Amino acid sequence: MKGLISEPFQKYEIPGPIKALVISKPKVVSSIIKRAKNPIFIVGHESTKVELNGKKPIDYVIRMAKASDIPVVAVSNTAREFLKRDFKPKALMASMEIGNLLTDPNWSINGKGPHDIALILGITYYVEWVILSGLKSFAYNHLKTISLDRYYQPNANWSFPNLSLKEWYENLEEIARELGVMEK
Amino acid sequence: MKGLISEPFQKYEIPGPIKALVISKPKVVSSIIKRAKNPIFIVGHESTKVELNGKKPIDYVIRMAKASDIPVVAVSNTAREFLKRDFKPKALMASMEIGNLLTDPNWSINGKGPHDIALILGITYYVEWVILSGLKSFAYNHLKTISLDRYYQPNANWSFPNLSLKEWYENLEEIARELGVMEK
Amino acid sequence: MANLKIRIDELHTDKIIAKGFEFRVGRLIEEWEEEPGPTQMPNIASLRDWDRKLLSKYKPFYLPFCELCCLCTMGKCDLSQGKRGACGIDMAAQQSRIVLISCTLGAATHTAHARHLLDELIAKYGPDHPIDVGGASVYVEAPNIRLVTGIKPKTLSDLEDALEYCEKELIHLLAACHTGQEGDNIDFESKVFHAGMIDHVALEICDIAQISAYNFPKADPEAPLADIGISVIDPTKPTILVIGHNVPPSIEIYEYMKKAGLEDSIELCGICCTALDLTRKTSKAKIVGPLSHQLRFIRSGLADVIVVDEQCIRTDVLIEAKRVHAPLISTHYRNFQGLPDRTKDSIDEIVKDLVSAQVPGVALLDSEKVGEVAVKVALSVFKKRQKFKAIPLEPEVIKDAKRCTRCGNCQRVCPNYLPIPEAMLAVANGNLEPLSNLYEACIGCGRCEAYDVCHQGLKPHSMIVGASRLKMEQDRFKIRIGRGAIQDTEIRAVGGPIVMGEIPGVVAIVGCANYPGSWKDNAIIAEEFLKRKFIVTASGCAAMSISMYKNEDNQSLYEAYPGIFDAGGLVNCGSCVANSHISGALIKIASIFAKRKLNSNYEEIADYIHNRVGAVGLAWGAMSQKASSIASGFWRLGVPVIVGPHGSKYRRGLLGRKDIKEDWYVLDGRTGKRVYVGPTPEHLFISVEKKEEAMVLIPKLCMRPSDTTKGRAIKLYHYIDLYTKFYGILPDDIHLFVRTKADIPTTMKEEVIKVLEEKGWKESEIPSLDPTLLSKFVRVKG
Amino acid sequence: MANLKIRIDELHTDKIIAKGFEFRVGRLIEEWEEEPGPTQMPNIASLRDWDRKLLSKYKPFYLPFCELCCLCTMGKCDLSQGKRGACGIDMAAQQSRIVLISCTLGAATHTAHARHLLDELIAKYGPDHPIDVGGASVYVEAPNIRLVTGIKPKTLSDLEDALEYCEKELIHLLAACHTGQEGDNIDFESKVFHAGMIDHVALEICDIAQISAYNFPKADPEAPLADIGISVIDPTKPTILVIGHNVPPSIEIYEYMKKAGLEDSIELCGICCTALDLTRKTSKAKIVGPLSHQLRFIRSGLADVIVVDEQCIRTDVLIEAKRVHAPLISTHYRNFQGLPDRTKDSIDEIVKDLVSAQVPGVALLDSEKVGEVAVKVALSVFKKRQKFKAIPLEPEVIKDAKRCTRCGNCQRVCPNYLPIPEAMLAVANGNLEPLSNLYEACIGCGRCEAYDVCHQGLKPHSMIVGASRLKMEQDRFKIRIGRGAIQDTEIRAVGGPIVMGEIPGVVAIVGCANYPGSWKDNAIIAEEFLKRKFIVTASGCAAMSISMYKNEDNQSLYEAYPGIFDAGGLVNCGSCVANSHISGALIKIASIFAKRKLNSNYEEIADYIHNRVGAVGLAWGAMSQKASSIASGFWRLGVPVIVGPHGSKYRRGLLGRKDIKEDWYVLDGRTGKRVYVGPTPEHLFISVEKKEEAMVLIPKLCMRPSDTTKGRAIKLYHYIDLYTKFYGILPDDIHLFVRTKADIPTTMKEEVIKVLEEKGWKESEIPSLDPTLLSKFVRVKG
Ligand code: SF4
Ligand code: SF4
Ligand code: SF4
Ligand code: SF4
Ligand code: SF4
Ligand code: SF4
Ligand code: SF4
Ligand code: SF4
Repeated sequence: MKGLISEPFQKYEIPGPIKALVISKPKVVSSIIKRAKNPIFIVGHESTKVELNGKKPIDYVIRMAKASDIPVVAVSNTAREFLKRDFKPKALMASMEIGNLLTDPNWSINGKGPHDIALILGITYYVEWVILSGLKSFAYNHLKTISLDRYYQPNANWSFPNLSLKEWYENLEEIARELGVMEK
Repeated sequence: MKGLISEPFQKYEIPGPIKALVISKPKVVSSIIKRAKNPIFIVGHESTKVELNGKKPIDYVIRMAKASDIPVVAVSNTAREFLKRDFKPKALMASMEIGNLLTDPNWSINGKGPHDIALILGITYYVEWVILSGLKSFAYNHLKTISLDRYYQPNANWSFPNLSLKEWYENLEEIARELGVMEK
Repeated sequence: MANLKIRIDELHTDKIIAKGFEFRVGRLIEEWEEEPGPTQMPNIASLRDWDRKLLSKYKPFYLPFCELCCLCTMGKCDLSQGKRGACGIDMAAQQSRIVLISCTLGAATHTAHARHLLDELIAKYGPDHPIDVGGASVYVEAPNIRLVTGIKPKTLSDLEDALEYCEKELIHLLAACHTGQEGDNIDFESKVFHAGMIDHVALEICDIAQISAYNFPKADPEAPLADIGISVIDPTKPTILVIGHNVPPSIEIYEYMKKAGLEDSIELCGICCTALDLTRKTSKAKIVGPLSHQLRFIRSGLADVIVVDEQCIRTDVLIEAKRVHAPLISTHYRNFQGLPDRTKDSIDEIVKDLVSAQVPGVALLDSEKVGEVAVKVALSVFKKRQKFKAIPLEPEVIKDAKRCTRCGNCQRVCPNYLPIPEAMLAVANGNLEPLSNLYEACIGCGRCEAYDVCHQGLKPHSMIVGASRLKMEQDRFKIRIGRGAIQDTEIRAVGGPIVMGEIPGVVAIVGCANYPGSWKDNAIIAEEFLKRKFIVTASGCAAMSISMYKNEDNQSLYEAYPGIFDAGGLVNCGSCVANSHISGALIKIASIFAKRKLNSNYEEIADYIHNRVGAVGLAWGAMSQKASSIASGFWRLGVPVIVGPHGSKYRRGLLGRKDIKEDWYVLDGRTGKRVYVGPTPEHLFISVEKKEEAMVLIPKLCMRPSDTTKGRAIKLYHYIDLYTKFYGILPDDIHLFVRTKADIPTTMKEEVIKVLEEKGWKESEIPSLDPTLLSKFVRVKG
Repeated sequence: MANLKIRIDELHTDKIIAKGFEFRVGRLIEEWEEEPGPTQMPNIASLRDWDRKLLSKYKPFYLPFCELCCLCTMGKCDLSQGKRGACGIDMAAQQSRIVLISCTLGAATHTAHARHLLDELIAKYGPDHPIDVGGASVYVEAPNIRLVTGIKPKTLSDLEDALEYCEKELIHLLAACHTGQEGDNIDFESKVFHAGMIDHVALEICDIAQISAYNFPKADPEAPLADIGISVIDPTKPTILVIGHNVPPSIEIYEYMKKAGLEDSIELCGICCTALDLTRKTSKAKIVGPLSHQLRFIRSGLADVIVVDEQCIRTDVLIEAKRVHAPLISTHYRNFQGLPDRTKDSIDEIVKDLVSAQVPGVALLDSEKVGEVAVKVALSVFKKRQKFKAIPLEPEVIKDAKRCTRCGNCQRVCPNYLPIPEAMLAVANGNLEPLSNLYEACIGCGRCEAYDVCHQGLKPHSMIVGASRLKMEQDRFKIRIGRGAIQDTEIRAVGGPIVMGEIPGVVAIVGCANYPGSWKDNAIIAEEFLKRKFIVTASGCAAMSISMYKNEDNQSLYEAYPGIFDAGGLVNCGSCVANSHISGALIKIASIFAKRKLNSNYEEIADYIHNRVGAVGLAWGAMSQKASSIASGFWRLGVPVIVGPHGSKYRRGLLGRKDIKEDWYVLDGRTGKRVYVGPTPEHLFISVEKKEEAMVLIPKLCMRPSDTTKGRAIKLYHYIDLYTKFYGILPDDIHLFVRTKADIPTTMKEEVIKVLEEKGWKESEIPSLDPTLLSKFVRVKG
């Protein structure tokens, strides 16, 4: 075993032998982002579904994206929530569409060369599971994936374990903070 | 997560959501055996395949069986090795046959009421995997299974993690010792 | 095709001697006015070029639902990250193989259904019973059959040749899935298309046979309305519940009721397609609802007898029936349920055993017997049986909810991860609403109640239903019964407007009830497009779900909209097998309206539909292997299909790349020139997560290269309008769809031109185009 | 069945007008001397009673290979520990459903193969080409077909009706696997048996068609020997390698070679069943070996052209062919491999493109064209191509081995967890032996070489082969070519001794090459039973493996033992489809020897075989879905099948419980009395881990209720002898098999009686018995 792993949130979504490494510390993520050549952020509807202390996960997404200048793809119907916050996603698509594009090593959303890191948050759990599975099998040569969802996504390269809402927020806050302070 | 788990030795033998608890200390096993009403020991050919310091796993089996008076079923072609050691297994069968019998809550090899604990050692890894899977689904109401094999068997209730030969022997030694000193 | 009968009174040959026998030749394919085209009864190889053409534009994106293969004893094999199995297969080929297994399984199910139905109908109505799908208004009675097999069926027995062809091809397809066969994923996908094409032939055989024999509505836009919903069932009457897809036993129940004068004293109701088809036979039948209602309705205890035929039956139906003491009758060897086969026993004996609960159920493979037994048992059982219920009352729900520890296990096994734990908390505090809010989203799968899931022994599904009594009382709607085919005259009327793009599109809302959210989403989507004057067709569980919703005027959409195949019409074709009328209508547009040769001319027709007919399928709750084969029949015709999020588990999308210009050229059939036409339609198969996404995609996927500027402007209008409505922003790909300024919707000129300018759009000349993907359809003059 | 031809010069009916047409009626089932029995063309329901009878004695023990179900979008569902899926299914039903999918897939593969073959043979030899399986010595030419369908085929076209029946039934079976159908595991198992029965009909169609058309050996016990083994291929000649199961393209290669006078200048060799069948046609063909030799032989670079048809082809064959620069010709649409379909192109063009390596391969669906192209390409390529090799030389192996870190990954992905890391260590120290010791145990799956398995980039499989050059040079054996059917006269001769038990048993060693240990184990087992005067029959890969072994006299077993179907005979029936001759021989024992009615009389024949014919199947390396359907055909006949450990992944055993006396009663057909007969045969399907276990089980599972005391004594002798030989102790269940003292083997009297006494055994009276499981076969006199 190469590191800590966890169990799928939907219990029956059992992955193959290789499972996501658990993000043990938020710093893991921020430093991966720091080192990334061209990260991309994919954000779905679950990012707007919960709220704690007046904040939604989408708020952290925006902070992170701004801090590190990461292009955001708003998937499913999340665009409106971004716009409400005066943040214009780079593109709107279906989760399957962006998944498909990411399998192409020659594609990028910003012309800055292939994406090497995809950050994912807020896609329907089981849909994210299969899309990450698609990327795991068809983009493994050029792309690593990080799920920032509340629940363990075994097909990512890195994922949080299953977290309470509060823990999740703490983690997101910490990542956003780390990115905010970093030189860019 | 209810406890520590491990990964299957044959990497692709992925079990369902429920996986064997890892036997963290040999004592776990000896105390389960102590509490068992009618344990049974199923021993296959891998018990005679390796040797370390002049001892084979079958030697530990015999010590344990004798110490706790556990009936032994010798599966596949292991009988000869038992007899060589002057130990007469209670029965000889195919691993699938004993698996099948154990799904019957009314069956026991010794007329002492149903078996509640099955200790398993030495069946071909992938065969043991599916037999434990059969027991997991069709004997879960009355039987718990413990794999004492060198490699993690996720479909058992308890199993060692993947061990080096030396670690395996140490664990077996310790269990045999604990059973030997216990009152019976 | 004609049936030639020859009677020979005495015959000697060198090999046989026979006396007084009669034989029937049912294998002469009568010539139509048309000579057969190039692809009569195509085999796997015949349409491969066409398939590969489509698949080069719509490349599969595989979403392995499992990274292992477990099909043979060399496995399991781990295929992730470039690994190959012990047989040499890679992940892409494996995923496409699984898709092929699924589609073949689906098509086989329809084919077997057709075989069963046809045998039974021929036995009852004779091989010469005429095919009559819509009298004079439906001259092209079997567009799929004619297109694929070249057969123009006149009688029931004529359908047998088409059916044998289906059986043979499916066996070849299944064989291709064996370990050590095909290795190329695109070839697997081509075989998937083949399975889909076969499937639509089988579907058509089913439906035109039953329409003809049972005199179902014959392409009738004014087919009557029927009752649907749990609360339309009168609890004071003996009730027979039928479940499944193969309607003959249910019809025999009705026939026996009629004969016995019991039409009004027994409730005959059904779940899934058998119910839909039964209402096509008699206005006395009622529909409970789609598959998701199975568990809750059985547990309601209203049914006194349960009769199952095949498909979409809960496999634990016997256990559930026992819980409410309702005898079960299995009518099909595909679904014996372990019950004793009493087909040869006397009716009285069987009735006695069922009524006395000697046996919990019987298998009875004779439809007429089923009719009599079911009615007799219902009458007797009703008297002695109180309506046992397996659903808790509200106080019990509240009491139980207090025991919930909010461990989350139920949510974690729920396919829709419904927030049961939170709802339990509310219920414990006396507020039933959050739990009852799950009523429409719960697909009734029962997984949350499985052994060991809830360590407190709670039954979340039952509690949801128990908390929703008020809702269930309002479960009372109207559905237009399945009208069957589309009339030739309707096709003539709409062909032009559709091909020009003036009717913005045909949306087929079909498929099962595995919805990710409320079942009402189907109706909301349908309403949106009815208002926008699309043609909305429906079938199966989706047709039911559409009805289970009231609009502002407290009407179901079937009451609010006409049943015509025209702009703003809501067309319930019928049960799942009626999907063939939807593909059939598209084929008929090419053949009747555009006069393309129909007989055995698949490529040309599909090429026409793909490039010109703005149609799209939506299977929001697609669940089964049948649904996948139905979809693949549309794919081969080049018709895009959208599925809900659970559809991602079909293991792949067929996605276009609008960013790759090279992919979007067609040939102009008149000049042979390659012409860029933009990404129209953009995808062939896609799963989306939210209904808003589906609604935005529908008009977009209705765009076709052949759209006139007026038509394109209309489609663009709906696309942009829905996009901005849901996303609050203009789409960033408008420039790909606007060819000339005339394509711009007039009411949106300003904004659109701004976008176009940003994108550096330049007007291009659109010659009036005869678009085709295949060079063989280029007829350069001179 | 007769082919009635009628010519009509002019015909008017009310529906058609026709001129000068001729039609063929191929659907008149000619009456034989026998009236049809009760089960002509049985459907799923027809033999359910029989199946449930068997299954009540041999209950399934399910071994879930995966605890999930992933068949529909409501899933995945976790079915472990009593849970049910979203469709209501439980683990037992799910496992049996997967078995049914597997067997249906297997049977469909044979059926599709039959369809393809038959179409091709009819096109070439005409529909009236007579069926001739063995001339006058084989009057019962088609025991399976006759038994199941009631058809007595005289010509190729007569086989078509049987084939249509197979296709139709398989579609029904596949449909039963759809989500929401059958819920009862025993009913699924009954359907599995149905698939198996159909499978043997399809197998028989294949083999008797090709025997008849190609003039393969006709039930010839003295069929000649052929060469087998990697080193029989002459590397100095242009070499064509054929792989697969469908022999026509290979035969056309041979025909073209002959025509061109190249019979001796080209090596024509093959892998898998196509190779076996090719040697039945010509002594010029050579066999490389079973499936496990595919990768190593292709990589040896010896083949200049590779021709694949269908089944058991490595799906990465194109990649492997490219590596050694050998052009690939795919001859079947089931296995396009993504290659361009060049069927309609000219031979010269195709040859040019292949020789110039313009394309790595082509699909060519015309066997005659394949013949010419393959030969021409081989000749050209051989000249310019050196024999590229993809196998490392020994020094390279040693050098590479030094880089091994013994991480164990390769072992952990190997199906047989071969101890590669240890062997690498030895090799690094210059000792190749441990690695080369894996040569016979490695099934050549290539998993250890998959992407990312070895972080050092080592290729263990290639290194094993590279370390085994000496062994490969000794890979040179003799095999008796497939003789086809068993003669009626042979049946008459052995029927009595078998039924009496005096020939201790018929052991069928069949199936694939997924061996858990050395491939030689098959030969060792065969030899043991040949020495013991059993009848040993073989087919497919197992028949090959048996040959790849030398006995004490340095002979292959085919050289050492005669090919007769009699005690001590080693009968290679042929390729996989020749398994039908093994089931056929058992059926013929019941029909020819015991004079049971054959026509459509399945139950009685199966009941006879199950209770009286001491036969057992051994599929030590069973891998495929086809193997599972072949096995299930034996199960329905009541014949036990043993598989090796990988066979546990078929997901269940069918195990008897010798400790439950109640299970082992039969009815005496003469008196109707229930008679305890002991656990004979004890199991219907079991997987065992070690060859010794298989060897002990074989004589045990050959015991039958009808054994005479002499026969029982002989069988017991072998059982006890092998048991003590391998386990060093007497079996503890002898008392269950000894009925009277006369049953005790004379040479073992003393020990056995001691055991019997310990067990409190009492002599019981064995009336001369007419054992049957079904009360309908009791014919109480008076
Ligand atoms: S493919 Fe399905 S059944 Fe097979 S291992 Fe994966 S989840 Fe299990
Ligand atoms: S079919 Fe191929 S990939 Fe699947 S288990 Fe068998 S060898 Fe492995
Ligand atoms: S499983 Fe039971 S205890 Fe746990 S959250 Fe659900 S209802 Fe509550
Ligand atoms: S029955 Fe309803 S709540 Fe329960 S698991 Fe199924 S969908 Fe979820
Ligand atoms: S739409 Fe789907 S779920 Fe509904 S009846 Fe048809 S196949 Fe079944
Ligand atoms: S077929 Fe049944 S058990 Fe399998 S995934 Fe679908 S609902 Fe679940
Ligand atoms: S995977 Fe490579 S390094 Fe590891 S043990 Fe095998 S050969 Fe050695
Ligand atoms: S090729 Fe041989 S050594 Fe390698 S994994 Fe397969 S069986 Fe094991």
